[in-house]
Amino acid sequence: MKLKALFIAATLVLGGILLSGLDAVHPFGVPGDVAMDEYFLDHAMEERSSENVVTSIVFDYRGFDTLGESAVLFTALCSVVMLFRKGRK
Amino acid sequence: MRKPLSLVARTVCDLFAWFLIIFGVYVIIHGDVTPGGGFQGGAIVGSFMALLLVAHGGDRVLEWVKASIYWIMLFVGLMMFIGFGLRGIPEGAFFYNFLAVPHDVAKTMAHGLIPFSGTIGVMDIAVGIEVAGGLTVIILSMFRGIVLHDFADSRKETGHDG
Amino acid sequence: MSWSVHLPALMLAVPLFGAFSTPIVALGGRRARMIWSVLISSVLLVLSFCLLQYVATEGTAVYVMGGKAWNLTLPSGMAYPVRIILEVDSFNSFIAVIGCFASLAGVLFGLRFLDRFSGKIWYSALYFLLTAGMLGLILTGDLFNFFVFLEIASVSSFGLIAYWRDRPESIEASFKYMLVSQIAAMMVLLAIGFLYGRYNLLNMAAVGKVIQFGLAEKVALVFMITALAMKCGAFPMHMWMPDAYAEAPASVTVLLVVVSQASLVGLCRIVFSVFGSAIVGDVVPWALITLGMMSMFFGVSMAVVQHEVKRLMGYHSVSQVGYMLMAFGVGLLAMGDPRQMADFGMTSMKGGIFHMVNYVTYKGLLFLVAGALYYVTGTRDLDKMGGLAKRMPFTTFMFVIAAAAISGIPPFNGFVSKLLIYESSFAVHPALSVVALVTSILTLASFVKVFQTAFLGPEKKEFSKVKEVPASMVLGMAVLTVVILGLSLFPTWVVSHLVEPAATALVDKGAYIGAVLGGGI
Amino acid sequence: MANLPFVVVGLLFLMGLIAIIAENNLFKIAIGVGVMESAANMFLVVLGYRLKGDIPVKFLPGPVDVYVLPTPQALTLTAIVIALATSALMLSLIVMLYRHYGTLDVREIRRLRG
Repeated sequence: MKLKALFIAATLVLGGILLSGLDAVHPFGVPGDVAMDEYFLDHAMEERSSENVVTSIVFDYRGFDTLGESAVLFTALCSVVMLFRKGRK
Repeated sequence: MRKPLSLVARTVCDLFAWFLIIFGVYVIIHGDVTPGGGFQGGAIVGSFMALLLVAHGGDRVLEWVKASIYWIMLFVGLMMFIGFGLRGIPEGAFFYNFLAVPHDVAKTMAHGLIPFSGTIGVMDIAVGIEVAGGLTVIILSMFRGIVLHDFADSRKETGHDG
Repeated sequence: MSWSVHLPALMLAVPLFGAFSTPIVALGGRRARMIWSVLISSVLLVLSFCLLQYVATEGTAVYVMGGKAWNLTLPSGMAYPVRIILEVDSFNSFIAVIGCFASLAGVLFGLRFLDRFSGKIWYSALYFLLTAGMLGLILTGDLFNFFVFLEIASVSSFGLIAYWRDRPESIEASFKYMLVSQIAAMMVLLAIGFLYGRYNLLNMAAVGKVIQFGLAEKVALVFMITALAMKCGAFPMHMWMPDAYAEAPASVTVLLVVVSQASLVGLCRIVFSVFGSAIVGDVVPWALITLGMMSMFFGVSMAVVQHEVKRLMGYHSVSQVGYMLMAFGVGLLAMGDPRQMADFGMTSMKGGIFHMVNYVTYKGLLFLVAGALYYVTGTRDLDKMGGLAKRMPFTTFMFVIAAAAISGIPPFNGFVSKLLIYESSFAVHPALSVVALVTSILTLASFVKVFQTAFLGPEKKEFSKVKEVPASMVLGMAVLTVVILGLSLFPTWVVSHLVEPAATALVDKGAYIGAVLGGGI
Repeated sequence: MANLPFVVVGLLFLMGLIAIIAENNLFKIAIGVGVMESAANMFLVVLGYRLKGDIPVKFLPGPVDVYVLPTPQALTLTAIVIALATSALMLSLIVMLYRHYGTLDVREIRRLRG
């Protein structure tokens, strides 16, 4: 029981650090620098002629993340199928 | 979990499930034009199998469904996706969008025509197929895992010391 | 010249493509699957050697994913990169080569090791995804991409630890590791969110250039260090490591060792290349040093009392990770002024990097030997084993090399890197090197105990019919033994040609940024 | 309280973390992990908001001058699929743990291992 209390205390300390840091990022609704996102908003239509800027980021500007992401999905699939395999094969 | 629901639920589910797929495919295909995309559309199509499992009870669905279709969908989607990625290497870097219509050409096209957005649209559909097949396979094997609880023979694999 | 330009991308595309196509190739039967997995891991090893050679000649290799040209880091009219950039300097490529060696050893060992079990198609698919995740962790230069590959490596290791699903312990070990790993991954995501919120940049080099040490960056650093220390099994959250390493099949544990080192590489990359000189004050270095010392001491003190072979080696892993954390803490401490840096900072960085490489080789070999014992005797408990030396000559020979290397006996590579760490930590404070020496002696004591009980001693009657492990398993172990001997017989060449440039590349933040942003700071 | 959303994200993350540690039932731990993951996703989305910003799709009717930042939404898309994958695997492990130990209580499972 003592270990669990220790862990909860550690979590509260971590939470305090987190909350203090969260205020310091930037006031809500007013992001500091927006250079990268302005580039995406301006050039998504012009270079890649796709209206949905988010999709153009997901599949073209940061397409390698999406490859990693479908790899994560494939990993979870292989693990689940391996976990529930029929046994003797 | 394995007993089918009442007649009303089953008929409503039969009717609704197919419209679900149509909506899912719409979201996948219009990924680069309207908010949506491969993953969201694939998840919608993936929920088709979950709906059937709940409504019709597991045993009848497991006999009815052929899992190989979803495995083929999974691998077709994956291979298309990584294939288009690798196909970009000769032109530019690894994930280069070699099919995109450059802006000056897009201007000359007839007004109102949405120019082809290159590999974004194609990868969108590939990921949609892959996620739809993958989620269905996950749901089916998790369901088979719960049912597996009762298979007596496969409980213990030989070869363990424990 | 043209194809070797795409090396960083191929290093990640080949394992991912191999993993996606393994179930398709496996339709052709058991032999097709085996040939395919050996082919993929050997191609990967060759690619990593070419990458090492390419980086040695061309300097830091930068690869832009999806750009018109592979080196077009800055799109027109932008001061900072927009796409995902893989950045490989001599530090990354050296660790990637060792990672590919461990992956090849695990594949060769796993061919016959899992004969009695089913589900080997998914096992080999997950194995290559774990390799891809490990290589992605090492090679990437983008913060969010680092998180994605951290997740690939974690999810595939959950599945692989739970491979023997009929053993209750392995399912529980996998679940315990999953909890710790998910908390760590979400803390990494929060830290990346902090850095993105402040600077709207996701590229490590670009963030490294504009970073000031404000409150949000401090919190991001705290979160990143605690999360990655959790992932590589440092002291406070190390409970999952002995369980996960003991319950997973031996050929998976070899890769788990490398994945924990890959998250340590990520920790170094963020501490040295992103924060680097921005860290003011002694709090962070001393935190790393105390973390390392506690891991060292508690790890080895728990290890001496263990009875199970693999749990004993799991606790040794915790203490060995402590060595590296201490070495990098000392390096960071000396980062401030160049005189201290030249005096002991560089030696501790060289010691840390060389020890990271040695740790992967001999710890992987130890786990393979434990797997061979399990394959032959069917049990992991030391008390039941005895007198196996006569029947298993190759395995005994390799165990002696690995045990000598881990306890730092002079001719072997473990001694070289530990000596570098003793020297540098002594200059900071004598107590550090005393703790390191005590840990090394306790390691030696526990491995002599393992050697005496398992290999020497009277011949047990139930193990009379025991014969040597199949050839492919011995070949798998031989790969790692050759690497250990290679590192031990030519220490001066290895330190001057491989470890020295790696240490300078890691410490020199300006070169790291210059490679991406072009033209230095 | 200009950035109230950030405080909400912090509290949600803390609740998830405490749920993981303090709970004894396996399913509640899985829910705690899910809450923590959605808190991290929400943190990314909240970072990208701009006052009176519109969704970043270009051909929308009506005049639009300020767009919401698109990159956090792309990152959140990836993080959501990762959260899906980990929760699928976690629930499968819980099914297997229940099959082996017959209980969902973490205390029983830890005591059996000793």
